[in-house]
Amino acid sequence: MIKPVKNEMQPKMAVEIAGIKLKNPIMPASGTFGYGEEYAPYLDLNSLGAIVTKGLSLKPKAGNNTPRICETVSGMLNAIGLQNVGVDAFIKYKMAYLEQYSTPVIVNFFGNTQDEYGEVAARLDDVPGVAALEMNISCPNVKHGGIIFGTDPRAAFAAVSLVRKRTSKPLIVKLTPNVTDIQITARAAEDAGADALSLINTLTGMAVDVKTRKPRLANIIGGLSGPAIRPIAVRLVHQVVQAVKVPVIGIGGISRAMDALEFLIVGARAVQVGTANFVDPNAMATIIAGLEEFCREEGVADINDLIGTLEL
Amino acid sequence: MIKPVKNEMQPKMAVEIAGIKLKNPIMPASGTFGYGEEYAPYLDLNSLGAIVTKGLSLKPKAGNNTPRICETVSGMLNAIGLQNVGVDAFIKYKMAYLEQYSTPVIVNFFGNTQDEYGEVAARLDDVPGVAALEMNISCPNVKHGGIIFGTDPRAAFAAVSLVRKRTSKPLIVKLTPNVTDIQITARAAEDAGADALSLINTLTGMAVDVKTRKPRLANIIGGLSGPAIRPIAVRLVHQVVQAVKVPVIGIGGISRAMDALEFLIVGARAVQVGTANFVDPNAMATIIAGLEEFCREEGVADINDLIGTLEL
Amino acid sequence: MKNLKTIVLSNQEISPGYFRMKILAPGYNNTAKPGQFVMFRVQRSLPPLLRRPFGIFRAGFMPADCDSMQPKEFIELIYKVVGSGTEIMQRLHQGDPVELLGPLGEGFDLGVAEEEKILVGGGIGLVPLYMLAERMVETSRVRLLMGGRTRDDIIMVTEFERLGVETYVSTEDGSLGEGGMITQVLKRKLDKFPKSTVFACGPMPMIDAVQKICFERGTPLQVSLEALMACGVGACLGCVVKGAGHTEVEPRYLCTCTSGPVFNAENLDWNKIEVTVVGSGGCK
Amino acid sequence: MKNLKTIVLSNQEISPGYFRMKILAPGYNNTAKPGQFVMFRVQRSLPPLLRRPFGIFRAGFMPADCDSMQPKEFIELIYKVVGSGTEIMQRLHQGDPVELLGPLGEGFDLGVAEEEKILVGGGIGLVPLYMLAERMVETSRVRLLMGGRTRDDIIMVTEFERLGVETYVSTEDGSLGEGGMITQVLKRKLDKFPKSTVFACGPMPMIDAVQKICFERGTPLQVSLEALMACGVGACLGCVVKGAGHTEVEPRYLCTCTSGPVFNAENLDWNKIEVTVVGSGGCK
Ligand SMILES: Cc1cc2nc3c(=O)[nH]c(=O)nc-3n(C[C@H](O)[C@H](O)[C@H](O)COP(=O)(O)OP(=O)(O)OC[C@H]3O[C@@H](n4cnc5c(N)ncnc54)[C@H](O)[C@@H]3O)c2cc1C
Ligand SMILES: Cc1cc2nc3c(=O)[nH]c(=O)nc-3n(C[C@H](O)[C@H](O)[C@H](O)COP(=O)(O)OP(=O)(O)OC[C@H]3O[C@@H](n4cnc5c(N)ncnc54)[C@H](O)[C@@H]3O)c2cc1C
Ligand SMILES: Cc1cc2nc3c(=O)[nH]c(=O)nc-3n(C[C@H](O)[C@H](O)[C@H](O)COP(=O)(O)O)c2cc1C
Ligand SMILES: Cc1cc2nc3c(=O)[nH]c(=O)nc-3n(C[C@H](O)[C@H](O)[C@H](O)COP(=O)(O)O)c2cc1C
Ligand code: FES
Ligand code: FES
Repeated sequence: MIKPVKNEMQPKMAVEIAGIKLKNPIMPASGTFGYGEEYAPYLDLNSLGAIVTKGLSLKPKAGNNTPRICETVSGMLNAIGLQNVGVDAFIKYKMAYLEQYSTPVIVNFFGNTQDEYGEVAARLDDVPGVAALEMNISCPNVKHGGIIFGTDPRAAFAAVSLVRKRTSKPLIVKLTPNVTDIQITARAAEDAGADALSLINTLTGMAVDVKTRKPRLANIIGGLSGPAIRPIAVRLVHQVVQAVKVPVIGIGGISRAMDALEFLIVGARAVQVGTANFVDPNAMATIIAGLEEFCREEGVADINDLIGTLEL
Repeated sequence: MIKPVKNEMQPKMAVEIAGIKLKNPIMPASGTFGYGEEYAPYLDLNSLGAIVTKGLSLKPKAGNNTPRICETVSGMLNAIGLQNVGVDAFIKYKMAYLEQYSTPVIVNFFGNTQDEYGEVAARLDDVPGVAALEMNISCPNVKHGGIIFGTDPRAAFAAVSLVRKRTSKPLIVKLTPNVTDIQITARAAEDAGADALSLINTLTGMAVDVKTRKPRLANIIGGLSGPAIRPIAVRLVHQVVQAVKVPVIGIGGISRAMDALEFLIVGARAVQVGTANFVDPNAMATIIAGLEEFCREEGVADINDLIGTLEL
Repeated sequence: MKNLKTIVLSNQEISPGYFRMKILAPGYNNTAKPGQFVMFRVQRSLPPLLRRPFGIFRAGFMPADCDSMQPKEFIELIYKVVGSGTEIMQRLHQGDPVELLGPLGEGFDLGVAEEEKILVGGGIGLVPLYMLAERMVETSRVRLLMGGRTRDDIIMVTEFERLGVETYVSTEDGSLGEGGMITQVLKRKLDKFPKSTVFACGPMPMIDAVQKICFERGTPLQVSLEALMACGVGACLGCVVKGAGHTEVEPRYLCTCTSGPVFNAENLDWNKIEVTVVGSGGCK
Repeated sequence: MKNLKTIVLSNQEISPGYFRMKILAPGYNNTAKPGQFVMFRVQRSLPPLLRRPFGIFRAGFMPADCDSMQPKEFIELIYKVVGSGTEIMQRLHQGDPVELLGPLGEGFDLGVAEEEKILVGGGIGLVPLYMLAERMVETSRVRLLMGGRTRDDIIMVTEFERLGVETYVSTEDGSLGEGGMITQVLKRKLDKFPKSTVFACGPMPMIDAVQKICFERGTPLQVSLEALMACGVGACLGCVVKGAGHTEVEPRYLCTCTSGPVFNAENLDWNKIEVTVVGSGGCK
């Protein structure tokens, strides 16, 4: 099924985000690639643009009761509940493993209070090998009645500002799609000092077992990901690219090179692949190859020449 | 594939919404069933719980340029632009046709200003055969910089209050999912006098043709509908049911009886079927039959006994 | 007009990338008109979500066999594999279940008997012209101008010739018939037979060029258009084209699925006609 | 451990609703251990989105034939049609492309040779026990207690007997073997052979009951669990069960896909064990 190569040129695939150089614009989405190790038997981690790890908190976190996942039409719901080993164990065990690879490591993290966010960022600040931090603001703010940091632009601004003070690493803020106007949170994060934005996190959803009349997830509500959400993600990335100056990383339902291209064309500088890793552990390698092929076929010498070329 | 009928009982399927009696909880979603007539060759309109017509405005509306539709993974984007014949032509030609059926007719409508909303409602007020009005608040408020009525709870409250004064018909307010907290808009609509709420309207989305680098819709952004959005719709209906006292009509990605049941179980009193009509013009008849079969198999004597039975 | 749950009778490649599918279709032989189409449901499960529109190539009877008392009605489609739906279609076998909604839309007006008819088509645009020719050859002289980029786009020549249609082939790359555009052939024929009526179906640039030629000469023209369709029955308003006299203030949108797909050229707004079917592959 | 793009060799119904599928699987014969599983990709296109986990029933060689120089390795799955994925699986034919990720997870510990072994299973729970029995009969006396609701759930009896396993059948409705629960048979056997080790795989209520019996008597027990899985490799954390000593403050979640699916019963928290696989049909 390989189409004829129009010319033999090797397109340039490297992109730069917030000062980090990536071999290519493809990286895993947090929480869908473990700590990297899990997929090493299936995929050359050195072939990726970056590795993005499971979200970390200050202390180890248990996560939710089961069932935690559920398939939906062309998507899946998850309510893992951010189970993770905690930042200290990550630094000690998981980073040690990842250091053997040349690929930049982006560490996703979260907190239940501003201070927790700040503390995690601070602990990661002097860890060699951590190329950048990705701050997940889709967490309930326990100090303020559980409202999600990412849905309240003021809370987002305050939390990002604090984290900004506590880290010298490039800071990527990951936005939630569950808002009326994402341009507002995007600007709040940018104003607070984010070096880049990534989006989207999952859309909140729910499914019911009609026989037992129980929710399919123990947590009742979960996050929807996968191909089903792609059109929503492309729209949100398009809107954020127009609202901010910092680079944007596109996420949501990417499973083929064509999907990644939609995000790059609307202006994402790089993309993350999530649920597709579960479906095909080799998905990212196939996408990278597909992007190269597309560039060759279309005569694009440098993938950067494609970014933001949407014709309106 | 018909499963064995456990008993011969004929379950009661009638439900009541805002004083309107429906034979069963199944009706089409506005904009996916034309003015009823279009599907009459394929489906007995008298078998439906209600007929919901394409959204009407004060004057006829041209709608958007083409392309207006686009298939996505398990969904579709549309940017029809609310093309319609206008309220007067509707009353004169379309209602005349619909009067031959015994099924209640629910008329969906919208405006670009509060006054336009009020005026359309007033013109429909004394039209016999109109069982209820469904007010679509997912429209840009031209007086206030294009902000969508439905995303601003104050604008929603004001518009619904005005319409409430101008009609004595039961008033259903149709909510948009593109908000941070749907419970706020839901309560605003209830407080302003809505007799029932229906949700969800489409989620805003976008798709790009990677070869031409153009958006797939002339309008750039469109509304996502179909099976892909169901988990999001179920979650929103669940949240709204908990926030208000008025009955709720569930909408979003319903194509099988099982799908309708998810909405009924979380507490919707009735449901609307949209995109599925395009896929199978007989979808609603199949869903009605499937609901009856489910009730028989599960020993549910009255469909009302299922509504809101979610076990948490 | 109804939704028919039926089965595939056969499905074969007839030219690289072009397939011919025969489907059991009770009721179609007497009702389907040239230019009408069906909304075809590829399979019961997703993907694809939406049905796909296809012109009816031919409707007919199969002779009664031993098993069944009555002759069986069928229709045939001819389709080109371009995207997700047609990719699945090419893998369908005899006996596979499919669904047909139709026959739908307004077909061709056969025009006055005895008068000269010129059909212009290319690629899958030839599909609806076949049934039209089948009906017209009974009373009129029919000429068919077939055009395409390359020889693979020229399909069904033998079938048309067997009907007694005079066929003229041209390809842009000269790989079959005359080299160049179909429009130069059309001009020549119209010079010779100025009283002809023209019937066109094909890619939008071709139809646009044919319209210009016919308009200049006052030649009556019927065109069959393609548009993205969700419902096929006038309910979604996805498939509209601008009608003659369309303005922003007084919009005159016509549904391709119910007012078309065949239109009298004079009923359309040719200044604003849009190629709504974007690039290759549509949306996925 | 790798992702294998391969093909179906055969696929047949062996009991109402139960199918046996043979898949070409180079590399599996030497590596797959009893109790391990594969993540099976039903088809390249959607649906379903996620892969489905299936225990490995058997791994083996097909003798070399004329066409191929080398003998071909294969694995076999046995699956019950319960939902969207298995519905598609039952329609797969010889030659159809599929993908296998595996062999995955921790399998059974074969235990001390010569000692008595009791296997307890029902329905598709019998699948991983077959390969286990195959290995154990070489050195130990193996008894298999098969239980189920009705006779259709008792599959592969002949296959097990052919291995030299003593099989005891019970069904709740008495339609095959002894009437009643498998647990009453287990008690009797443990009374008679108190030094046995037990290996169980089946529906959660059965496993739960077996655990209680073994725990009371101090009988060593290995169980194979099912859980909803997205990745199968420890990355999504969807498939966890609570480990022994789990508390809210010091959570000890174990991934069924990497620490299991086979666990030593003593490593699990039996007070809080949840039946995560809800009702019939899972999520769609
Ligand atoms: C009235 C009518 C008659 C047609 N007759 C024929 C015929 O006889 N033979 C034939 O091969 N094709 C015909 N077409 C075009 C045919 O519908 C498309 O080629 C087909 O839908 C492509 O589906 P796909 O899933 O393979 O492509 P995809 O690109 O994956 O389809 C995605 C979406 O775009 C739509 N789409 C893509 N291309 C077209 C197109 N050219 N026209 C309309 N919609 C499109 C699809 O219906 C679908 O909704 C006709 C179209 C119309 C409107
Ligand atoms: C380690 C392991 C080994 C298994 N071995 C076998 C086997 O040998 N034979 C066999 O028939 N079945 C086995 N199962 C169960 C099998 O995975 C499910 O029956 C199958 O996934 C159902 O898919 P479906 O699409 O038909 O059902 P659906 O209900 O449509 O599936 C929807 C979702 O629920 C999941 N799901 C549904 N039922 C189960 C279940 N019982 N366990 C885990 N996930 C489930 C599916 O994987 C999918 O993600 C095993 C499960 C696990 C975890
Ligand atoms: C099982 C699972 C776990 C996830 N965990 C995290 C997480 O820890 N932190 C985070 O920021 N996002 C998390 N996400 C969200 C993904 O990173 C991503 O934003 C989302 O899945 C959308 O991308 P996709 O459609 O490609 O999966 C998780 C998603 C899934 C499916
Ligand atoms: C083509 C199309 C046109 C629509 N037009 C309207 C409309 O005029 N008024 C309205 O309130 N909703 C309109 N909708 C939204 C539907 O009524 C419904 O809320 C949405 O499609 C979700 O349901 P579904 O997933 O079952 O399609 C339209 C949807 C589609 C697909
Ligand atoms: S296709 Fe829906 S109106 Fe024409
Ligand atoms: S299935 Fe993903 S961690 Fe076990």
